[in-house]
Amino acid sequence: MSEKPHLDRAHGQHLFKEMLRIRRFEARCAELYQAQKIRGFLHLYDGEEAVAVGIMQALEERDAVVATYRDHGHAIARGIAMGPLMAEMYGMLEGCSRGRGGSMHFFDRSKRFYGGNAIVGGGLPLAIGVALADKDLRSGAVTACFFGEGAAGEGEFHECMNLAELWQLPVLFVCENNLYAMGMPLEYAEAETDIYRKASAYRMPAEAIDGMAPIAVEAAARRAVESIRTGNGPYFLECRTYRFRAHSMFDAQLYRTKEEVALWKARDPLSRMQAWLQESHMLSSDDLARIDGEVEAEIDEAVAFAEAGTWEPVEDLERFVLMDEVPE
Amino acid sequence: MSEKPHLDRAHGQHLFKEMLRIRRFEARCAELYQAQKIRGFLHLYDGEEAVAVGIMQALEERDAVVATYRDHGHAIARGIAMGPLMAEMYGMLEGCSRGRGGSMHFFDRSKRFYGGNAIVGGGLPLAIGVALADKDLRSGAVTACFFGEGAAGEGEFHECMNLAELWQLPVLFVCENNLYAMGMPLEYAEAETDIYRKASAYRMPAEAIDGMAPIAVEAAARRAVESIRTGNGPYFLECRTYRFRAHSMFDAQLYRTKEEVALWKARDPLSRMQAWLQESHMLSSDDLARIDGEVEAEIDEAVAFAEAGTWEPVEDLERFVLMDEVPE
Amino acid sequence: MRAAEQLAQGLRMTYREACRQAIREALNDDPRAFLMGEDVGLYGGCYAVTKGLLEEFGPERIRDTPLAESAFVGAGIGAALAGMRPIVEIMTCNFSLLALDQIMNNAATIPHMSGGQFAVPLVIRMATGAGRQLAAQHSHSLEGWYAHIPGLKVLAPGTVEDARYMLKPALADPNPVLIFEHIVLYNAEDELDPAVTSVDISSAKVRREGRDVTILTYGNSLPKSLEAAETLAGEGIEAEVVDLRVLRPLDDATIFDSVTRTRRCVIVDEGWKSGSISAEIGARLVEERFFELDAPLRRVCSREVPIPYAGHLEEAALPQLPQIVEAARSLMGRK
Amino acid sequence: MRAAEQLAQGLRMTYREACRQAIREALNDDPRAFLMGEDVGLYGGCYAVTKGLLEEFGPERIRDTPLAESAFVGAGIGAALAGMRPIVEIMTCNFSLLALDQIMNNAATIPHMSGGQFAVPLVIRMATGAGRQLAAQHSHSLEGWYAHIPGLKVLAPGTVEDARYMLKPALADPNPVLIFEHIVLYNAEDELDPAVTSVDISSAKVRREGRDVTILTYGNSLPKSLEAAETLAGEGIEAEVVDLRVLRPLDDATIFDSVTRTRRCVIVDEGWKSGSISAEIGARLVEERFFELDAPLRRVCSREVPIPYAGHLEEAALPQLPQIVEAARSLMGRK
Ligand SMILES: Cc1ncc(C[n+]2csc(CCOP(=O)(O)OP(=O)(O)O)c2C)c(N)n1
Ligand SMILES: Cc1ncc(C[n+]2csc(CCOP(=O)(O)OP(=O)(O)O)c2C)c(N)n1
Ligand SMILES: [Mg+2]
Ligand SMILES: [Mg+2]
Repeated sequence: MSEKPHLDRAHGQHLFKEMLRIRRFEARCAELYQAQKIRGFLHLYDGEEAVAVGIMQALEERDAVVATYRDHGHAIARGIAMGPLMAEMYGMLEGCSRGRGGSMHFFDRSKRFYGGNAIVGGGLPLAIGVALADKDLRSGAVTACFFGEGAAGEGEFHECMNLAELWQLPVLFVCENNLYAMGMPLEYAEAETDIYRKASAYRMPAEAIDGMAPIAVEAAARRAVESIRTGNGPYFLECRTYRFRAHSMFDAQLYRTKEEVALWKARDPLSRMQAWLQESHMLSSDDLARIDGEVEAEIDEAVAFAEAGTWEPVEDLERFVLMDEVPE
Repeated sequence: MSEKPHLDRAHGQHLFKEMLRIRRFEARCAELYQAQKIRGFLHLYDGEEAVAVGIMQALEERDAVVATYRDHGHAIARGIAMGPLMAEMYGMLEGCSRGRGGSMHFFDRSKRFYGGNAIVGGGLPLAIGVALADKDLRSGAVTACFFGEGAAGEGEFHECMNLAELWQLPVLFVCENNLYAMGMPLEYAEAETDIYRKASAYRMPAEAIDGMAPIAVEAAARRAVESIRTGNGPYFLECRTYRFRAHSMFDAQLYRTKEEVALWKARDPLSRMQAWLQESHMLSSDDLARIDGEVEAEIDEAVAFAEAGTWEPVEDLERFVLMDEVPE
Repeated sequence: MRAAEQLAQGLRMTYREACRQAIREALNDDPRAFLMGEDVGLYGGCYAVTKGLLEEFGPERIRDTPLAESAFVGAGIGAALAGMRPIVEIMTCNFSLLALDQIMNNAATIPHMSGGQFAVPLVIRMATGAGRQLAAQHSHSLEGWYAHIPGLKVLAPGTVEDARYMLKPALADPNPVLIFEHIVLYNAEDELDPAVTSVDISSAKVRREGRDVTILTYGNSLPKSLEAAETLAGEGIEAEVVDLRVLRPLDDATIFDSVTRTRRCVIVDEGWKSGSISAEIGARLVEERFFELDAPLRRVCSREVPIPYAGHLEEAALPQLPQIVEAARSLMGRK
Repeated sequence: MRAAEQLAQGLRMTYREACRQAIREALNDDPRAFLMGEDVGLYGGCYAVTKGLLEEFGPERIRDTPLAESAFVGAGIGAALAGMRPIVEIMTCNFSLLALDQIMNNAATIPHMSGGQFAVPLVIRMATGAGRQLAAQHSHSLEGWYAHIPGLKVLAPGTVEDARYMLKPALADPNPVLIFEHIVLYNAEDELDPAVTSVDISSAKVRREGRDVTILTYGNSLPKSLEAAETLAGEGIEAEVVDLRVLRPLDDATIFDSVTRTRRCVIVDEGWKSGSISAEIGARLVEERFFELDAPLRRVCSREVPIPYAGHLEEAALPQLPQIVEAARSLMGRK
């Protein structure tokens, strides 16, 4: 896989469509939450789509992903079918985690998707372990580990950064810095607000990039993955981004101003990408309509799949508390 | 308190004597351990005396200390009487923790000595809290928090460094870098082996100093404490030192060579200080004999105190599991 | 505005408001008291418990912390050692595992290990429990598990009154006190009795008297148990419902007194059955009141599974009304 | 050298050597197995269990870790998810609190929460217990407490044989298995039966038969209980000693079978009494074998204190022979 993204028409449209799939999927989820089809916590990725989409371009099938509770974007961009994702939101047996995980806990073994994790920082040690296994097994695989800037406060962040560099593990750390951890503004949470600078305490290569620009993210991810695969150890990307909506569905957003949100919305990765593709004559209005239609159809299908889902029998409640065997 | 140490005869002898008190106290402890008067874990500070002694010069009565399981040096240099310390080693009621703590858990409320802590890194959050209280109470006090370089691997280190700087707390972090955490050489444990550099990830002022030189330690500590008291927030000192003996009494020292130990012993803070004082005509052989005699007498007395100690009645076993009141 | 607010809401309030009033009172009464935790300030509390308090008390007394559970819980312990009266909020007990070393090895240990030189007058509040489809990592009920640790006191308010009045004595207590607030109860509403201005944090409380069978419970299982008692009453079975509310140290006197009278006992506990607080009570019964029991113990606990997201599975995993009723019935020899 | 060593030591070995042989066997048998933890390599293990293994297997399979319990335990979980068979050593269970979030929220949860897509074939070994005057922060007995967590298996070898043979089935098990090795037992020595080459990690084991009273125990309380049984035999009381050895899931069948025969039960458990594994067993007895019991349960547990350093206080805090004997006697109506 070469280092630079191919900025041709097809790839440009692909990036745009991937982001749109996430945006629309989540918009539908928000509606379904109001309709009480989806329950529990629902954390939307709205505004941050460029990060997941950009990063996933650099990953291959053999690579692994560790995500957070804000995992819709990661799962969709990783290529997990929307039907099982939506069914999971519904709590259906046909969901990607049998309906047991819900929005925060998408899993997919076939995609090496090691779960949305709802403990902030809790996924980092898992990523270290997956990467350690891949290194020991000489698989050449890279583990992309996503987390918010809030996770940088946790001790596990520190422990894992050190282990990864010390043991030269193939991990791509992707910090989604959206400036808030729930209602906690970064500058109230960290003495050093340039998160990527923390990597220097572990001698890990790191950079901060524009997380609202899928091409920039992709380019950085390709560089980083290349470096990791070459055997240079882990790499750290701080993606500067913003969530347009509330932290979860229970959030009055007292901690930020409408003006600030508006400023960031002006940098919406979707509309900017669309405008740029159109200006560059890489996206006609026909293309746009086609993409739009495909995405809507995909989501409708996913919802239909979820609606047609079944409930896991209550008798199976205890199944897999203890496993009978290790799945192959 | 002025910033520079006064290097007059009296102070020079004081520093030397303080280090000697620790060295001899511990030598006696090692004997008493062989004689099974002392049990459990015994971690000697042998070789590291300059650190505790140097740092304590910069502290005032109002200041606080948080130590580790390797706490004999800190306690003695802080001015806790040797009798209760030795009695604690013996497990006697007259010990500084009623014999309940032993070597690893010296406590002294009157000296604001918040304990030897046997969980690596476990004292750091306590230090943050003590400093937070002092800040809120506007007491002007500084908390000196000691820990080994091994503690820098723990997540709590990271969390506490951030909190201290973020909240501008009056904490003096004293990293006793003796190059090993039990048998773990620093370079196998940390991707960045200059521990003081880690402080930059929190924008905390930090320096590495010669931990085998009490005057250098004192000078740095005075600068640091001055800075902290002026309201500049926490300060980080990495004291480079070495333990001459085994980690604890159960340690075959397979992880380091005799040559390495010998090299460091050539830098013994006690013999170097003695030589320097003698060369500078600040320590006559009479002085030396007097100091020696005083120290021996003090230790003999401490041992006698411990030997004359009593056992806490077994009926009191559950006393203080729950407190009846907060001690004033 | 405070007075006005109180007036406006009178003595009818939610469990959430009761928790807030209790914090407000603690901060007003003691200048050494402060609240610290994630999102307690700007955000207003993840369950909106602390809304408005930052404006009222300022950032030094309503202290927002970064995500660093071990450090800020330990900082609460240190501040308590040094003379403050911290109230630390861990957003939910699910995250308290990250701070367990500080809680067990420092808070619970230092007073004893220092030979009584230091006390840890600290309150740690945390949300607990399941029932809102938050899935396995956000649905633990760990209060009974924490009750294993000597040196701690563990409270579990199951009523608006207890939510309102337990904090004050907990903060006045020289020991570390853990208060578990049930997420499903936050919206529970009740009228406070104006005659009551404090509650006792050393005793269990009989919430309903009955002669036939004792139901021991706490937290969000309390309303379920009271409802079960109503159902049972319709069948002529008079259940006594005892709200444990103090899980450590357990109030043996009240528990034993009730069981000795009814001679039959059901324990309802949202903890996973094995090793839950229901286990400890069961063991005490067979040790201390073996000859007073006429029937085996019945326990209605959570199923031993990570609590699933799907509503029907979550419901099946938690103690529910029909099981409580069935358990009590069976002890009376009814089907 | 390996063969020579085995020959030299024959089948007589210490519990420590048994643990080492077990690790060696696991690493020889399965290329996916590796050992990871603090000071397992260069230092040779803080209790000298892993001495020599670094030389034998190299640093990739005997992996020294920095002090970072949460990260390296979590890394063990991740490596297990990704196909390895990690053996993680937490130096002592006292430090395992720092890794509890990973253990409960990830290892114990992911298989179920992922709908069975992922297993966590991981072994976590840790030293446990008191008795060497290591004071409050180094003397916890947490095995019974861990047994509360669904998704885990919890083992506590109390004999050299179990120390030797439990690791293999534990590592072959698709689930996270915690093995608690008692610090006082490391020096215990025994002759291994050449006919035995494996042990069952799903069942308790009757270590001594007796008709009068059942003593349920495990770990370092097992030798004490066997000694107590000898003393009791001298008085004409035949105690049956059952080594629980598997604390989760408990082997109800063996426990109930013994108690049903003897109709009297003493549980000896080094955990703090309230909420220890003895509590769960007591509760099960009063639930399931109420009518088979002729006498109340007696529990001999650790006193509910942070274990003190002073020898006489530590001794007083732990279960001891005279208390076990007295408990059994009292159940037989003797003084
Ligand atoms: C250990 C832990 N503490 C607290 C929480 C509650 N919580 C959930 S999300 C969140 C904010 C995390 O912020 P960040 O890491 O920046 O990710 P973002 O939500 O912004 O994507 C918090 C505090 C948690 N889930 N886990
Ligand atoms: C959390 C924790 N993990 C492991 C240990 C076991 N242990 C005790 S001391 C020690 C080494 C600590 O090294 P360092 O911090 O450098 O201090 P030093 O002993 O060198 O003074 C270890 C691993 C412990 N006490 N606490
Ligand atoms: Mg964020
Ligand atoms: Mg060291």
